[in-house]
Amino acid sequence: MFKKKKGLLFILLLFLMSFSGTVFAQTNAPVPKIDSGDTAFVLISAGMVLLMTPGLAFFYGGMVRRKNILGMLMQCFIIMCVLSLQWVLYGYSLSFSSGNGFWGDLSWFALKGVGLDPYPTYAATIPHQAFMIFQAMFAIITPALIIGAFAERMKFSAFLIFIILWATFVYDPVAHWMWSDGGWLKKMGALDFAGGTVVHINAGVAALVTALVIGRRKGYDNKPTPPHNLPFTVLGAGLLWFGWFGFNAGSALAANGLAVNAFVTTNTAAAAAGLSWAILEWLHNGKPTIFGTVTGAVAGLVAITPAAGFVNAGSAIIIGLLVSVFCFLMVGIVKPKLGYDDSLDAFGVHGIGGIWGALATGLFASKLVNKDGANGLFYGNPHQFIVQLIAVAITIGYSLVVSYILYKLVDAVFGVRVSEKDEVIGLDLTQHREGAYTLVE
Amino acid sequence: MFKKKKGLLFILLLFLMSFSGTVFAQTNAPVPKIDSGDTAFVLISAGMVLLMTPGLAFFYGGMVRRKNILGMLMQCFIIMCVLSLQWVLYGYSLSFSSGNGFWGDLSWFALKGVGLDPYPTYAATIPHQAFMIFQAMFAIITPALIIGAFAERMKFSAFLIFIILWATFVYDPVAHWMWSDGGWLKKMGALDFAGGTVVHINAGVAALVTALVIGRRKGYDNKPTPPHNLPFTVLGAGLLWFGWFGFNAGSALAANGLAVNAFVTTNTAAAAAGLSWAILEWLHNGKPTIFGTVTGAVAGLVAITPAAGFVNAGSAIIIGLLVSVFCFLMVGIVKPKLGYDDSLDAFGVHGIGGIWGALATGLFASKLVNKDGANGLFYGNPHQFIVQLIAVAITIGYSLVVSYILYKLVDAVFGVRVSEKDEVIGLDLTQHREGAYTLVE
Amino acid sequence: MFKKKKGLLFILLLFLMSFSGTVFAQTNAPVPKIDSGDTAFVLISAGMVLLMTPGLAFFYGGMVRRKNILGMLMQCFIIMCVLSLQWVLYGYSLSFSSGNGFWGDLSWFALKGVGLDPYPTYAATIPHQAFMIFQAMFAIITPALIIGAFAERMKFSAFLIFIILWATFVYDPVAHWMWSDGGWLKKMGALDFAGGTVVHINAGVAALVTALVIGRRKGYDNKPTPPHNLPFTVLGAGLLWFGWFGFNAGSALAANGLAVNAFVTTNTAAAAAGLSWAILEWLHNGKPTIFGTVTGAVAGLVAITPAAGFVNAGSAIIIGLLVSVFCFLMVGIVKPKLGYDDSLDAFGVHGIGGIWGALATGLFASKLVNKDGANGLFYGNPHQFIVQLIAVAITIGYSLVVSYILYKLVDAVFGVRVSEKDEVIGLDLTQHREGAYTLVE
Amino acid sequence: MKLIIAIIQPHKLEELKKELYETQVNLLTVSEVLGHGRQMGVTEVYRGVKETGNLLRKLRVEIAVNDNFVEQTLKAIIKGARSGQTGEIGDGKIFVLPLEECVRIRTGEKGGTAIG
Amino acid sequence: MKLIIAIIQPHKLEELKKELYETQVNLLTVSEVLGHGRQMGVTEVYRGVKETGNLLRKLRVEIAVNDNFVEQTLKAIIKGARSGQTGEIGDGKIFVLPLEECVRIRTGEKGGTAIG
Amino acid sequence: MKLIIAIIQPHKLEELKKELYETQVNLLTVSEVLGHGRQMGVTEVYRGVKETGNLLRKLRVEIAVNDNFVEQTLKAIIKGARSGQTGEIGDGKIFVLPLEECVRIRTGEKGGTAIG
Ligand SMILES: Nc1ncnc2c1ncn2[C@@H]1O[C@H](COP(=O)(O)OP(=O)(O)O)[C@@H](O)[C@H]1O
Ligand SMILES: Nc1ncnc2c1ncn2[C@@H]1O[C@H](COP(=O)(O)OP(=O)(O)O)[C@@H](O)[C@H]1O
Ligand SMILES: Nc1ncnc2c1ncn2[C@@H]1O[C@H](COP(=O)(O)OP(=O)(O)O)[C@@H](O)[C@H]1O
Repeated sequence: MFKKKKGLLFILLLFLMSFSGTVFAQTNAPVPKIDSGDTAFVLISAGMVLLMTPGLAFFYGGMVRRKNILGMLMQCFIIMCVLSLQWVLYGYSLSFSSGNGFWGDLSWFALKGVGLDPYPTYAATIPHQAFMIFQAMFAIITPALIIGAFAERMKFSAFLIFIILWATFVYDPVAHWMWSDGGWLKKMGALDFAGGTVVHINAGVAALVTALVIGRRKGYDNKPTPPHNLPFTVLGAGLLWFGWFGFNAGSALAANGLAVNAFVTTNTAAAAAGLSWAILEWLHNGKPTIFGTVTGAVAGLVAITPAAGFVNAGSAIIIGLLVSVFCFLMVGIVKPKLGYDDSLDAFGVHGIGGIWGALATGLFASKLVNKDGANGLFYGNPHQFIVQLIAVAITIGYSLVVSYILYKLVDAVFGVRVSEKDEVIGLDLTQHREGAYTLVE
Repeated sequence: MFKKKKGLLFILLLFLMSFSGTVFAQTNAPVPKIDSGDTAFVLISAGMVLLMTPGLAFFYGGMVRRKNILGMLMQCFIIMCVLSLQWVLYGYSLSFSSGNGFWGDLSWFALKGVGLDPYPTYAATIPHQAFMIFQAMFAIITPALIIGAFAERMKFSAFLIFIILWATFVYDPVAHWMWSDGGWLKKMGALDFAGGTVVHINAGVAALVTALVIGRRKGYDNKPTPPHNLPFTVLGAGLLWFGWFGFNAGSALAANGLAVNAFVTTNTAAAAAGLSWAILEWLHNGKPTIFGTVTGAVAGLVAITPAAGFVNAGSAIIIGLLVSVFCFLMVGIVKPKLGYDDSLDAFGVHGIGGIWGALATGLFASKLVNKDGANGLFYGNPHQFIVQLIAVAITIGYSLVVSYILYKLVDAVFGVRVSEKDEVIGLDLTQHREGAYTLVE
Repeated sequence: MFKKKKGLLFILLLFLMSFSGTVFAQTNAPVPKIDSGDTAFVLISAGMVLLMTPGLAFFYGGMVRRKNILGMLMQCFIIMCVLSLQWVLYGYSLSFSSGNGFWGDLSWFALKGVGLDPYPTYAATIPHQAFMIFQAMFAIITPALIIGAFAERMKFSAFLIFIILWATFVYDPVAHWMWSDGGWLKKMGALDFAGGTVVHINAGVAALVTALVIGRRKGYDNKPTPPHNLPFTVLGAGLLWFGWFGFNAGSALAANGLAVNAFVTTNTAAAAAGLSWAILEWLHNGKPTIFGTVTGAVAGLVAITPAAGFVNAGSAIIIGLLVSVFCFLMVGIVKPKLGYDDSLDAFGVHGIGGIWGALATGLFASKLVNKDGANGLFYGNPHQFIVQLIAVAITIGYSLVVSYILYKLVDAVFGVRVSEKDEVIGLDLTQHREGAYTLVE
Repeated sequence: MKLIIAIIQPHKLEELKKELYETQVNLLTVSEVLGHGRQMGVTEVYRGVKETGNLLRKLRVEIAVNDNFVEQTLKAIIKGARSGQTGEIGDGKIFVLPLEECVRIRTGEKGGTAIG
Repeated sequence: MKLIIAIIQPHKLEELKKELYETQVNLLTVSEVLGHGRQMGVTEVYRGVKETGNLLRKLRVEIAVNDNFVEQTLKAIIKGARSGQTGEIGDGKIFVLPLEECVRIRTGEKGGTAIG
Repeated sequence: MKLIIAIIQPHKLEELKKELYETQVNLLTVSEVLGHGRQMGVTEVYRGVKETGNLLRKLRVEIAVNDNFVEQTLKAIIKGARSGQTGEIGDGKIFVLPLEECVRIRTGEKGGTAIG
């Protein structure tokens, strides 16, 4: 069976040599001016966004039971691996090359023509590949958000196939609609600064779908199982907050005033939401928790994502304060009532938070903050709110349907859920044959 | 009780809408030149400083007993939330608007007039809001340093009020004196590059005060309780060291030679102090410990903070080597003798380290390093040492008195210390109703 | 014995004052133009590389048994301390000052003449000290890589001496040959973008040597002891991946297209290698593991290090896919057969990965990517492959011999290995008199 | 009085407690243990090398009861800890030890009344 | 010989040890357990949902003693482990089991002399 | 039947298991404990302050056997757990308790047959 492998590698080799060639074409094209400050900013930001996925791994990993943490970490890391490759091979092309209304073509397959000179359509002062790799980090973390929904019970093989399909048929198209040159949602005037719809609604809805179809964990009684290591969850939240500056401010694609505005609103919304959640718990349960506070902070980061470059700090406070109200209701009250098992609240936080954020952008957006943006309802432009509403509805609808289809497909072919016995023993031992901690030494 | 909340939110909404308006004024003001490199540097630095607070949370969290770690993490995170808001609402205005000798006025309330154009008085090449948010991170971590003193026994509600009051009546004024345009300590010629007095002495003294008035932990016998998770402490130290580059180098507010000097001295002092502490332990206890080494490194980072942009690497080594001597004596020998319970040595490290750093700046500062700085005693200017001495004395005195008053005030109204029973059960369960780790699964 | 200390400190003081003086000379030299973007990029990158050492500490620390984790963390942190000082005192001078063919002279002793103006020979747009401190981080992490080989059984004192000697007599010279102006390996045309030979082969070979001479751990039966905390290992891997962007992209010493290329190839190779390792495990053991995946990712980062600025993303994929094959064979099949105890596979991953990376640079390098680079075998220049081969051979040979000599020397004087009893009790208690976790509270 | 020690599968604890409560036995002490029994451990793999970890996570449940409670307690444990109808290898064991004395620290009460 | 098992509040260990030493009993074995007794657990809340964690952290202390030591050992345990004068719910229990044999691994000694 | 409890040095577990298997005893339950015995603990130092941590990590091994197995089991434990020929302080103790009943949860079998 090593033979198999060898053959496979050989084919790859041949194929990739061609790939290698492809960079030729572009590197001696005419060279527009690269700004070192902007390039530094976008590259470091890309690094910070990359760090968010390990951050998410610990944010989620701390919440599950001890026997499943490696499963969570593994799913996040394999996503970093597989989608990094998917992106440079065809994901970026599908998402950002002109192509058709639905998605891009393969003209940028294997980064053909995606070189080190700026591609002004997307960013005039940084190398095209800098924009590409920055976007890659978004393509990585988005599917990773979903895994919170089906935590502790999904077969690794099925998960892997599902994620690749989802990235290709859900993420890439939606990114194309919203962010690519001539994407129709963008044309329609929809605003999404750093991914409220493309990233959070998209992933959140997929999370809801998968949670519903895969079903509840064995013995789930509408209560979260106590997190096996809350400090890990807090660590993850800290890394997420840090990385989110790259996510939102970096989306300005330049180290300018817009980036600063996004940075400030991001921090402000996270703070407001974290505090808001803590207060809600205080009122509702008598005590504020760190688990709630970090959940709120993340919800705030989610909600400000589409708005960061369009609203001011004041609006960021409102967006933050309210997102926790909505998410808290969903996570703490509605979900237990309905009884579905969105295990780590991927929908409750990212779905709900993303929807509120996208709509809030339609309320609070202001040309005073970003003249290339638009005014929202509260700045006298109700139309923008409608547009946002439509963009949200479309993203929800599309992600809902296609995620469902993909899930069913994978389930039919591979079977998505682990056996009850394996679920009881835990994913670490059954899916990966390793244990997270030694019990006796 | 959700009604209450709704009402509250509604009022906030109205209030904040006005806030929203305020950004108008400035965004179409004339635009001085923003430097993308400097802006990138300050923004990323701000992100790195933000990360220091979770870092501190783990640095402290690893030292406490298992039943109290969430309490530490929570205190750090809620500070991130509350003070981020305090800062954009009025903290920045109180600290940096001209105002009077004591503190600023509310002319920048809710960032009114604090826009995306440079404010040359503070930084000519980056948006004013970039300076504001960079400073915000300092306002966040400073109060967080204090919590090490009253760890494992303070009521969360009382803590929260105390911290807000302290930030408003201690941090904001002192920051105003030292860093604001026309602050009288600055006028007097006191040097504090990145916060030796404003941040570390200020917080360290408040720590001493609170430790003394809140009293010893139940069963404290002048010995540190064994840290429940030293790796967490080391992780925190690693994140602190990393973030401190943003803290000190970022304080140059531009990516220039000064920033480089601060970066180099910061790394050098941390290294010298870490090694020095290890050697002291070796001589004194026969073995060097990782706990001691990271404590020393942090002490070194503290000590170099006020000096980073005024001294050279050679001086940084001396400052680093000596700070560990002073802190080690305080933490390892004096404290146990005196028997007060500065539980995690917030004073022993930040107070002592900050004092030494501020004075050392008066010894080693050199115009060769920073022509806008001053020469210290060893460069033929004894006057500078006197000035530093005065600045230190004033900061100590002010923080001592006001921190005491605020503590007493909060204690009178809310009662600061948890019940003995709650202390025994631990803060995680009693203050937050959650547990850090599952014991049996 | 405190007297001893005092005396020692006093001497240091005197000595360092002179040092302090030395900065004089340079700070009023003529000032070439500093680019803020490049400076920001290199400084932040330096910070990211610094963070890699704590990252490595956790990567390794999670793998050892509970009784030895502090030992690993301590070794990494003390290296950060000692080598930071070694570097500013004489390491940088030995490595990068012109000197002779073997290594530099002491003309830059104590940073004499290493100032805040650019030193165009190495980097024309950033302060000389920025280049110096960026390089410092490489000098720190390289020896830290070795400790994985003799984990859980080396005396701390002996370790400390060994590391200082190794840094001085192995790292500094090899860095001089490859990277210094007029270094003979460089002159020979050898390519090493960010340290495949200087860092990874160098450290990897030293690891093999020490593993062989220090001997197997008590009770080692050709099986890895189960990692006591795999999540820590994953956390470390996450921080390493993040920091590696600074390591490789930062090595462009400017925020330009080259940096972007290095950033993209780095991420791509890590991803390909992580996936490749997982697939190998899947084929070979039936299940992919997170331990394997992160090991693969690190191997990929190692392999791309020398190539990052010379090859394109396509080649990065091949380099990544193959490095895992080689390392997997070494770690999973050859090592257990041979039965030597390279406890954490410092050689198996860094040695093998570095060798493959250095050779692969000779295969895939292309002037289309970097016109200042060279073409490799697959771009019609077999000569380059030969050159790489020679550079690899020389590095292996030199590191092998000198590491062995230094080890024997230290062993003769201090005795390198802890007593069997201490090994059984663990390094944390016996070498540092502290415990990582409380068992009962 | 007897001290009953049951080694059970970790995920059976909730069921076990339910069953015990229904028989008025609701005082117990639980700890985590590693067990080696007939059940085969999962082979773990670290860096490509196989490890037969033949020790499995179990829970150790200690219950002190009066003699007249022993029978129903055993029944309850078996009911709660057995996998399915037939049971599975690894379901564990119950050990019954004679208990000479039981003291309630709070009150100093001794014997049968202290047990509950 | 008897094997005495005491389930106590975690924070009482130091006091307990003090008391025991004063009665020349200074060999013991401690482990962490979760206990379910009369004492109510604190209700934990995760993401707004309440969890009645009715299992509480306790320490399990094992002490093997010769018969003539049993009384004073029990006294010492009660003295050290009881909260205040009156004691509190949750202070725990002591179980005394008959111990047939005791062996010191180092020497192979058996019986009463091996116990100390 | 007897319940044998051995407190041993952690690193001796593998050897102990080997010895036990050779005497056909291969069912056991292990847990981590802290022990205070004659052996002196290592003095730990935190931030320059000394801590006499006199509790040491040990493993607690529980083995239920039929009476005719007791002798060889004790021998095996001593052989496997003793350090070197002479043994060292800290090697631990073995306690033998009478075991009245043993039940296999899976099958409900009782007594001697259930033990194995
Ligand atoms: N004789 C014994 N002594 C001590 N512990 C035992 C004994 N027999 C079983 N156990 C414990 O019970 C657990 C389950 O036993 P196992 O043999 O796997 O179940 P089954 O008897 O149903 O096959 C084991 O893992 C071990 O912890
Ligand atoms: N019958 C019993 N069997 C096993 N463990 C018990 C029993 N009774 C009490 N315990 C242990 O003792 C601990 C304290 O008991 P609890 O009932 O809370 O104290 P009190 O008896 O003072 O009310 C419990 O948490 C449990 O671990
Ligand atoms: N009388 C006892 N009761 C409970 N545990 C004991 C007793 N004697 C020894 N132990 C346990 O055995 C361990 C080893 O005992 P120790 O006295 O150190 O060994 P040795 O008897 O060889 O000197 C102790 O750490 C403790 O856990």
